[in-house]
Amino acid sequence: MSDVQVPPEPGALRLVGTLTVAGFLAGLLLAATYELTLPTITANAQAALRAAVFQVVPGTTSMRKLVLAGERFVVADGSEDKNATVAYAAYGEGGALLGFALPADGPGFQDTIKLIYGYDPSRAHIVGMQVLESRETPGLGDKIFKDPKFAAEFDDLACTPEIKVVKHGTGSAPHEVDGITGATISSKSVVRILNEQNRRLLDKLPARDALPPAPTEPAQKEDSK
Amino acid sequence: MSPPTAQDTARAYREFSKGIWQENPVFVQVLGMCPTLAVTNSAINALAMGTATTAVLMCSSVLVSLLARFIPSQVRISTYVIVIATFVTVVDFALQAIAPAVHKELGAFLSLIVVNCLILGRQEAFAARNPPHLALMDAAGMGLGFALALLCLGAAREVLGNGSLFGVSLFGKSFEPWVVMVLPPGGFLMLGVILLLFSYRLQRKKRHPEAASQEQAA
Amino acid sequence: MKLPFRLRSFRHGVHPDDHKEQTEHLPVEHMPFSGRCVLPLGQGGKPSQPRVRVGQQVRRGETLADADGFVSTALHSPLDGRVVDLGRHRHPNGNVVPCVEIEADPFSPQLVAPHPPVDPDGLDVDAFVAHVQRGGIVGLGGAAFPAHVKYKTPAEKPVRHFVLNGCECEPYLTCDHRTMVERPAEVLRGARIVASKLGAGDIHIGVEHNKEDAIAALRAEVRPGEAIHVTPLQVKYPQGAEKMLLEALFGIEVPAGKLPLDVGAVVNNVGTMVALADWFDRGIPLIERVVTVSGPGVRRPANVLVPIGTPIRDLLAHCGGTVPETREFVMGGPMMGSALASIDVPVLKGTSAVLAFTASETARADEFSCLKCGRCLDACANFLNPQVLARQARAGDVKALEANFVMDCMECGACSFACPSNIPIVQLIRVAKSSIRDKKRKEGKKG
Amino acid sequence: MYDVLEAGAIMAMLGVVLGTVLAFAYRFLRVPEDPRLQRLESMLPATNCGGCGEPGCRAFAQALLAGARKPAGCTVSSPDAIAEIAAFLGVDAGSLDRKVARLHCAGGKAQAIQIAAYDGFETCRAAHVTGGGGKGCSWGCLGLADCERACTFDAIAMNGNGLPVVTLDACTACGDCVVACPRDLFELLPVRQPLLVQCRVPLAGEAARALCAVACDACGRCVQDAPEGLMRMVDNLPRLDYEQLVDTGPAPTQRCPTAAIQYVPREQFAEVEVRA
Amino acid sequence: MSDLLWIFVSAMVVNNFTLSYFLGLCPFFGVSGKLQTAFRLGLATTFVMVITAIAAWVLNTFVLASFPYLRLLAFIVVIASAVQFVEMVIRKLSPALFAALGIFLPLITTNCAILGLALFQTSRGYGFWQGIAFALGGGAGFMLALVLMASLREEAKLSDVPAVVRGTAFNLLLAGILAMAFMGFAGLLSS
Amino acid sequence: MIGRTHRFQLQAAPFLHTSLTTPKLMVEVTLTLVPVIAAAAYYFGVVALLLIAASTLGAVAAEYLLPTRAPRGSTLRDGSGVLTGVLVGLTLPPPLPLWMAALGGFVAIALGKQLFGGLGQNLFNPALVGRAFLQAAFPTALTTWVEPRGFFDVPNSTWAWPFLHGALDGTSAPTPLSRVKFDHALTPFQDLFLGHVPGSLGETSALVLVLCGLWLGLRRAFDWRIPCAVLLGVAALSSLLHLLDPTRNPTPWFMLASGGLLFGTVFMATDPVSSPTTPRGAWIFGLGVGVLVVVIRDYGGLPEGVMYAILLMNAATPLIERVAQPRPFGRARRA
Ligand SMILES: Cc1cc2nc3c(=O)[nH]c(=O)nc-3n(C[C@H](O)[C@H](O)[C@H](O)COP(=O)(O)O)c2cc1C
Ligand SMILES: Cc1cc2nc3c(=O)[nH]c(=O)nc-3n(C[C@H](O)[C@H](O)[C@H](O)COP(=O)(O)O)c2cc1C
Ligand SMILES: Cc1cc2nc3c(=O)[nH]c(=O)nc-3n(C[C@H](O)[C@H](O)[C@H](O)COP(=O)(O)O)c2cc1C
Ligand SMILES: Cc1cc2nc3c(=O)[nH]c(=O)nc-3n(C[C@H](O)[C@H](O)[C@H](O)CO)c2cc1C
Ligand code: SF4
Ligand code: SF4
Ligand code: SF4
Ligand code: SF4
Ligand code: FES
Repeated sequence: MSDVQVPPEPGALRLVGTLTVAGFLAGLLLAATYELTLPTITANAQAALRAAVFQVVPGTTSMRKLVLAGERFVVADGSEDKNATVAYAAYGEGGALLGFALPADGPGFQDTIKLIYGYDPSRAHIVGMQVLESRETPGLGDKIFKDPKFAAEFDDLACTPEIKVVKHGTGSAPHEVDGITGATISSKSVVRILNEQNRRLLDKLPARDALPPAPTEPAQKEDSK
Repeated sequence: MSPPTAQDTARAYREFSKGIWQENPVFVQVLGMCPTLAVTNSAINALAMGTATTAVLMCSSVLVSLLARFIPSQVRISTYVIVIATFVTVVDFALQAIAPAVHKELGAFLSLIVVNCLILGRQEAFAARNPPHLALMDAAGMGLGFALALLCLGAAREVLGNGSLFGVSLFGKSFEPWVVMVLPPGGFLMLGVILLLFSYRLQRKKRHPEAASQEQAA
Repeated sequence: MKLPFRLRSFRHGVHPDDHKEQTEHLPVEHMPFSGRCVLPLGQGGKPSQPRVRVGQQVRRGETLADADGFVSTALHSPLDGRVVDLGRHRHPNGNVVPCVEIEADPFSPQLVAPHPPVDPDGLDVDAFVAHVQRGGIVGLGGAAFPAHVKYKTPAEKPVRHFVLNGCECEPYLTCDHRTMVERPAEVLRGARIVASKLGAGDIHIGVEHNKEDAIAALRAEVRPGEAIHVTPLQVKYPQGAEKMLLEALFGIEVPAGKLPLDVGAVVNNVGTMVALADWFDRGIPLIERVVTVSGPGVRRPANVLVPIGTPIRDLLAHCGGTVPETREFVMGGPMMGSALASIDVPVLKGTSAVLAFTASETARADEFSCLKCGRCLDACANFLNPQVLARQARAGDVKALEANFVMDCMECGACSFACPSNIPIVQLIRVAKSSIRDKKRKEGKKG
Repeated sequence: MYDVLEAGAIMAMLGVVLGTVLAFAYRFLRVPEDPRLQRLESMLPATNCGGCGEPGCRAFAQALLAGARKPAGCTVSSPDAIAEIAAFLGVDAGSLDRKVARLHCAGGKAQAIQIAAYDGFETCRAAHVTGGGGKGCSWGCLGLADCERACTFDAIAMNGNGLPVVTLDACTACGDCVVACPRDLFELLPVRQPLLVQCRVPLAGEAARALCAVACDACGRCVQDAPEGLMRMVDNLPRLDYEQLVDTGPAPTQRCPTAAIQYVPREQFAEVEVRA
Repeated sequence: MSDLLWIFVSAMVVNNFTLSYFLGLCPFFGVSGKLQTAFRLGLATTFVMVITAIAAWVLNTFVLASFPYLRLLAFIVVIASAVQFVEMVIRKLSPALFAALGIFLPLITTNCAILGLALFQTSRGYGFWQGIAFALGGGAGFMLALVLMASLREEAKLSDVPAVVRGTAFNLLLAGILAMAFMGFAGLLSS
Repeated sequence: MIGRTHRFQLQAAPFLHTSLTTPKLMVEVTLTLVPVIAAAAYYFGVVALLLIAASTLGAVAAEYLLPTRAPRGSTLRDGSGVLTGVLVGLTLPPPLPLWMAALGGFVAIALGKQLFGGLGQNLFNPALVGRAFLQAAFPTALTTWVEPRGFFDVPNSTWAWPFLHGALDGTSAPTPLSRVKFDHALTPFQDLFLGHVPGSLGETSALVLVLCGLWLGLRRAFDWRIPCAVLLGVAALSSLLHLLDPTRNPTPWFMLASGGLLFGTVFMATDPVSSPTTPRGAWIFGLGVGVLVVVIRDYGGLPEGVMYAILLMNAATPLIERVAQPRPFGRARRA
C-alpha cells in the first residue's frame, strides 16, 4: 500500500513499435481476407448489376460497361476513375444493341434515392426503372419500388417532352406518369431524377455504330473495382 | 493448461450467463445504442447485426486476452481498436460474400461495430484482465445477450411496424401497420417502453419483495 | 410613453379587490386606555437601551429607552403608570423578546407630558437628525425603519425630491387615507420641515386615485407657488412600494440593491410626517398611531388611534370583538402582513392594521401544477420570474435561485395572488431567501 | 501476395507516423499532476461533505499532500481508512476528538406548548418564518425535519415525539444539520462528553416552565453539582466548557427540576420510540 | 452550390445524424445532462468531424483507392490519432474545458457519428467540398439535437418525472418525441 | 395541551387570492372550443363528434390509468385531460378510424403528459405529441381527406376495427395546401374563410377560429403575444417569398387562412405549459413557429407544417427561456 504506483513510462519507440506491428499484422490479415472473399463479392455485385440491367432493359442477354470521358461515353477499360459516371450498353439476343442502362440518384422525400433505368435511343423512350436504394417511408414512399403499378409506368415512357407526374388516374399522354397517392413527393422525385439524368447524359450516349459488338457470353469480368 | 476443475467450469458458466440477463448490455447496461436502434427495424437485420457483433466480440476478446501483457498502456486503446477494426472488416467482407442482401441493409452500421462501446468496453473491462477461455465465455455471453436484445427489439418493431416477423406476414392484409415503429422515432420509443417495463418490474419487486421471492420460488 | 388619459403608475402589478369601503369613511376614533402596555425594545433599528427600572413611575410621553447607536430610536411611554417588568414578552412575530411593560395608573387623566417643542428652523442637519431620533420617530409605512437615518444624507448624494407615500395600496387598509383626510396640515407641515432640512427641491405626494377626498384635502393645504405636487396614481398593488412609487412619479428605476437616495429621492409615509410634526411643534413623541381594524371577522371595523404597546386583544375588544367563525388574525395588510400566533401581543409602531379573517378566507384552495401561464411574471413589479423561482425553491437549487435574483424579491405577494394554480410562490421564495441568508451567516461563522 | 505485403506496409507506415506524432505530442503537451492526488482522492470517501472544513474531498486531498492537514481531519472515513491514508502518505494520522451533532432541545410534542395551528409548508424553516409555527417556545425544535432531510448520511430520524434523533455511529459531523436548522439547535460536540443541556430558552423560572415542561428554568443547581469550573450560567442557561473533557457521570443532572440537563452517553431521546 | 446546401441541410435536420441515423447516441444520452457541457461537446464534435472529413478525403483520394479493405482500419486509426492530438492540445490550453469534457473526449474517438461520417462520405462518393458541407451539417445537426436534448433534460429536472421512467427510459422517450418533431423537416429542399 | 386543536391558524401572506383558477381556465378554453366543434359538425357531420368523443375517451383513459404523483383519478379534476383529448380530436382528418383517434388521445396524455409527471410538467404540447405519433404511425390515414359531406354520412373507415385499416368509401380530396403544393391550384379565399374545404375537423373555418382567438385574447386566457407573433412571422416571411417567386409560393392571405395555422395558433401554440412564459420568449417562440410553418410549407416535403413547427419550437422553449428572461427591475439586461 505504501508504494506509490506510478507506471513507468515506456519509451516512445516501444509505443510506435507496438502500433506498427499491430498495423502491419492487421494489414496482412485484411489483405488476405480480401483476396479470399473478393471473387465471391465481385460475382455477387456483378450478378446484382446484371439482374438490374437485364430488368430495366428487357430482353438483354449481355452488357458492356461505359464510362463518361469528357463529352462522350466510351467503353470502360478498367483504368477509369472510381467516381466516373457510368452507363451500361445492353445487347439482346444476337448482339443487337437494345439500349442503355443508366444509374442515377438524387434527393427523395427522406434521403437520396438511387435507381437505374433503361433507355432505348431508337425510340427515345424509357423502357424500365428499378430503385436500387432508398429510405422512403414504409407504406408511402416505398411504393416507388414496392408498387408494381408504379414501376410499370416506366416500361414505355416517352422522354420528350420532359416526363411529367400527374394525379393518379389522369395520365394519358406517353410522357406522363401516374403519381402515387400519398407519395406524390417520392414519385415526383423519381421522375425528377430521371429528367435530370436525361438532360445531362442522353446526348452523350454513343451512337450505335460507335460501339463495339456485344461481348460474348458469359460477360467478361469488367467491374472488378 | 491444467484440466478444468468444476470450479473453473462454474466460473466460466457464470461469466457466460451474466451477459444474457443480469448484465444484459442493452437492457441493463444500455451500451452500443447506435446499432441497437439503427438496425432493429426488422428482425432479420437485428439478427444479422447481433451475430456479426458477437463474432467480432469473441474474436477480439480472445486475441486481446492473449496479447494484453505485451501492450503498453498508452497505446492500449489504439491497439484494441486496430484489432477490432480488423475483425470487423473481416466480418464485413464475409457477410458481403455470403449474404449480400443483408449486407446492403445493414450498410455502414456493420462497419460501425468498430465503435460499439460494448466491444471496446469488454476488452478494457474483461478481456485484458482475464485468461482467454474466460474472455471467450464472457464475450459469448455478452454477444448473445446483445443479439437477443436486438432480436427482441427488432421483432417487436417489425411485428408492430410491418405486421410481419422475419418477413412473414402475421396478420393478413387488413392489418394497419404502425409505420412509426420502423421509422427512427419508433426505435427510441420502443426501446424506451421496453426499459420502462424493466424498471416497472424492478420497482414492483422492490416494493413487494415477498411476492417477488415467491414468484422466484415458484 | 405616458398616455394623457392614463394615470401614472409602475409596470406590472395586480388589482386585488380593495375592501376599503368598510372603514374608509370612518373618522379616526380614540381608544380608551388599556390597563397595560408592552413595548418591545426593538421597534425601529437596533433595540434601544432601557433607562427605567422596574417599579419606576413614568409619565405619558416620558422616555423609557434611549437609542443604542445610530440605527436605533428612543422609546417613550404611552401611558401614565408604573414600569412593572423589563423581561421578555411575546412579539407579534412569534418570538419572545425583551420588552418594557407598563401598568397604567388607573387614576391618571392620561395627559401627555410634552417635551419642549423645537423650532426646526433653528437646527442644523445633525441636530435635526438627533432630535428626530430622540422622538422615536420611525416609518409608519410598515417597515418601521428609523426616520432619522434617511435624513442623514451624505453630501455626494443630493436630494432632489422628497416623496410622500400616500398610496396605501394594501387592501383593507385606510389608516393613511384617514390621516391624509383628517390631518393634511400636519402631513404637509412635516413634509416641509423634512424637505427643507434635506434641501429637497420639491415635494411629491403620490396617492392612489381611489382616495379623491385625501387628494383634495392635501391640495387644499398647498400654498400657491409652493413646489408641492399631489399626484393621483393608478390603483394597483404594490403601488406603495417605494421603488414602484418612484417609477410611477418620475419614471426612474432605483437600481437593484440601491436606495431611493441613490436616485436623489427620500421616501416617507404620510403618517410619519404627522408624527414628525407633532414631535417638533407639540413635543409629543411617537406614542400612538392610527391602526385600521377590519376584515370579515371584526364586528365593528374602525380606524383607531391606539397607544403603542396596547394588547391586540384589547384593541379588538374595543372594536366590538370578533365573530366566532374567526380563524386567523393578521397584523398589517392582507398581502404582506403576517398572521398572529396569539392576540396577546402588542400594537407596534409599525402596525398599520389588524385584520380578522374567517374560515371562508382562510380555507386553502386546491393547488395545481404550474401552467407556466406567465401571470406571475406580469404581476411582479420587480420583473423577476416568480414561476422559475418557485420551482427552484422547491428543488432547493440555491445557485440557480441566486442567479435569478431571488434576493431582489420584495415579497410583495403579487405573484401568489395572481397565480391561477394557487402556487404559494412568495411563500416558497420567502423560505428560500431565509435559508440562503441563514446559510450565508452560518458559513460566514464557520470559515 | 504483393498486395498483401503492400497493405501491411501501408498500415505499418501509418502506425509509425501517427505513433511518432502522438509520442511527441505526449512529451510536449503533457500536463504534470502529482500522481498521488488521484490515489488519495480514491481513498477518501468522495462525499464532498465539507465536514473536514475544506471545500471538498479533492481539496482535502490537496491539503493532505501539502502537509497542511492530517488524515484524521476527515470526519467521514473510518479509522481503518484513515490509517491507510496515513500509511500511504507516510505521516502520522493525527487525532481528532470525534464530534457528533447534538440537539439543544427536548421539547417535543409531548412537552412544549403550541399556541396556534400552523398551516403552511411542512418544513421547519417555513414554520419559523411564519410566526414561529405557532410553537410557544420560540427557540425550540419545530419538529418538521429539515435536519433529517439535510443529513446526507441518514444519521437523523424524527421520533414519534417530533424530535430528531441522531444516530451517533452514523453521524460524521459534517454540519449540514447545523446549517439546515432554522433555530440553530444543533451543535457539533465531542461525543466523549455525555453531559447535555437540552434547552435553549433564555428565560428563567415560571416564564420558562410555562412554555415547555422540560425547559431549563435557570435554577443553577447543575452548575453547583458539577466539578468546579466545568459549567457556568450564561444568559439563564448552563454552559459547559468542552475543552475539559471530564466525565462527571450523571451527578450534575440529578437535581434538575425539569430534566433539562441530561447525561446521554448514547443517542438522545432513546427512551422514546423512534418513528418507523 | 445548391447541391452543397442540400447536403448541409439534409445532414443537419432532414436526416439528422442523431435523430434519424442513430449516430453518436452514446454522447447524445451521456453528455446531455448539462446544457453547457452539451454545447461544448457539440462544438468539439463538429470540429472533429471537419478534421475527419478532410482526413477521409485525403485517405480516399491518395491512399485507399487501391486498398479498399484498409478503409475502416485507416479511418479508425487516423481519426483516433487526430482526436487524441486534439485532446492533448485542449488539455494543455484549457484545463477547464478539459475538465468539463473529461472522459468524453476519448468517447468522441470511438463515436460512431465520426466514423459514420467518414463511411457515408465515402459510400456516397462526396468530393472535398461536399465532404466539408456534410461534416458541417452533420456536426451542426448533432449539436442541435444534443443542445435541445440537454436543455429539455435540464428543464425536466424541475418536473415530477415519475420514478419508473426517470433515467434512460425517459431520455429515450424524449428523444423519440424529438425525432417525431424532426420528421417535419422531411423532404426539405428536395423538390 | 397536546393534540389540542387551536382556534387560530397561522398562514403565510398573502391572504388574498385571485378568483381565477386553473380548472376555470381549462373549462373556459374548452367552452371556447364549442363553436369550433359546432363548425366541425356542421361541415363534416356527426363523424366529427364521434372522433372527438373517441380521442377524449382515450385521453381520459390514459389520465386515469397512468397516474402521476397525485392519487389516481384526482388529476381529472383540473380539466386539462379533457381539453387535450378534444384538441387531439379536432386536429384529425374526418375519415380516420375511431380507434386511431382514441389511440391518439391515449398517446397524447401518456407520452405527452404523464411521462413528464402530469399537468404543467410536460415539455411538448401533449395534443400535438398525440397527433404527431398518429401521423408517423399511420401516415396514409392521416393524410386522407374528404370534402365536407352530409351530416349522417359517416365514412366506412370510421368504424374500422382496432389494428385494422379502414378503406375509404368514395374519393379522397386534397386539402387546399396539398392542392397548392402538388397541383399549384389555389382555393377561393371565401371557402377558406368560411371553412367549406377538406381538412382536419377543427381547422377549416378561419372565421370561427379568428373569433375564438379574439375572445380568448380579450379574456386573457392566453398570452396574446404568441398568436400575434405567429401570424406576423407567417405573414412577413410568406409575403417576402411570394414576392420573390409568386408561382411557387402562395400569397400570405392564403398562407394565413389555410391549413391548421389558425387552429394551431389560437389553441396550440398558446398552450401555456409548453410555450415560453416570458414576454420576449413568447415573441421569439411565435416568430419561430411562423417561420418554420412557412419554411416547411414552401420548401419542405409536407404540405402542412404547423404541428411540426409548434413541436420544434416546444423543444426549443427551454433554450428560448434562457435568453429571454425579463430584465429585473433596476438591473441591466442579463448577459
Ligand atoms: C410520416 C410521414 C411519412 C411520409 N412519407 C412520405 C414518403 O415517403 N414519400 C412521399 O412522397 N410522401 C411522404 N409523406 C408525405 C405525405 O404523405 C404527403 O401528404 C403526400 O406526399 C401528398 O401526396 P398526395 O397529394 O398524393 O396525398 C409522408 C408524410 C408523413 C406524415
Ligand atoms: C443599513 C440600512 C441603511 C439604510 N439607509 C437608508 C438611507 O440612507 N436612506 C434611505 O432613504 N433609506 C435607507 N434605508 C432604508 C431602506 O432602504 C428602506 O427605505 C426601508 O427598509 C423601508 O422600506 P420599505 O418599507 O419599502 O421596506 C436603509 C436601510 C438599511 C437596512
Ligand atoms: C409591497 C410593498 C408595498 C408597500 N405599500 C406601501 C403603502 O401602501 N404605503 C406606504 O406608506 N408604504 C408602503 N410600503 C413601504 C414603502 O416601500 C416605504 O418603505 C415607505 O413608504 C417608507 O416610508 P416610511 O419609512 O415613512 O414608512 C410598501 C412596501 C412594499 C414592499
Ligand atoms: C390557452 C390554452 C391552450 C391550450 N392548448 C393546449 C394544446 O394545444 N394541447 C394540449 O394538450 N393542451 C392544451 N391546453 C391545456 C393544458 O395546457 C395542457 O393540457 C397541458 O399542456 C398539460 O400539462 C391549453 C390550455 C390553455 C389555457
Ligand atoms: S401564475 Fe402560477 S401557474 Fe402561472 S406561471 Fe406563475 S406560478 Fe405558474
Ligand atoms: S417575486 Fe417577489 S417581488 Fe415579484 S411579485 Fe412575487 S413577491 Fe413580489
Ligand atoms: S447532518 Fe448532522 S447528523 Fe447528519 S451527519 Fe451531518 S452533522 Fe451528523
Ligand atoms: S432540530 Fe431544527 S431542523 Fe431539526 S426538526 Fe427541529 S427545528 Fe427542524
Ligand atoms: S454506439 Fe454510437 S456513439 Fe456509442
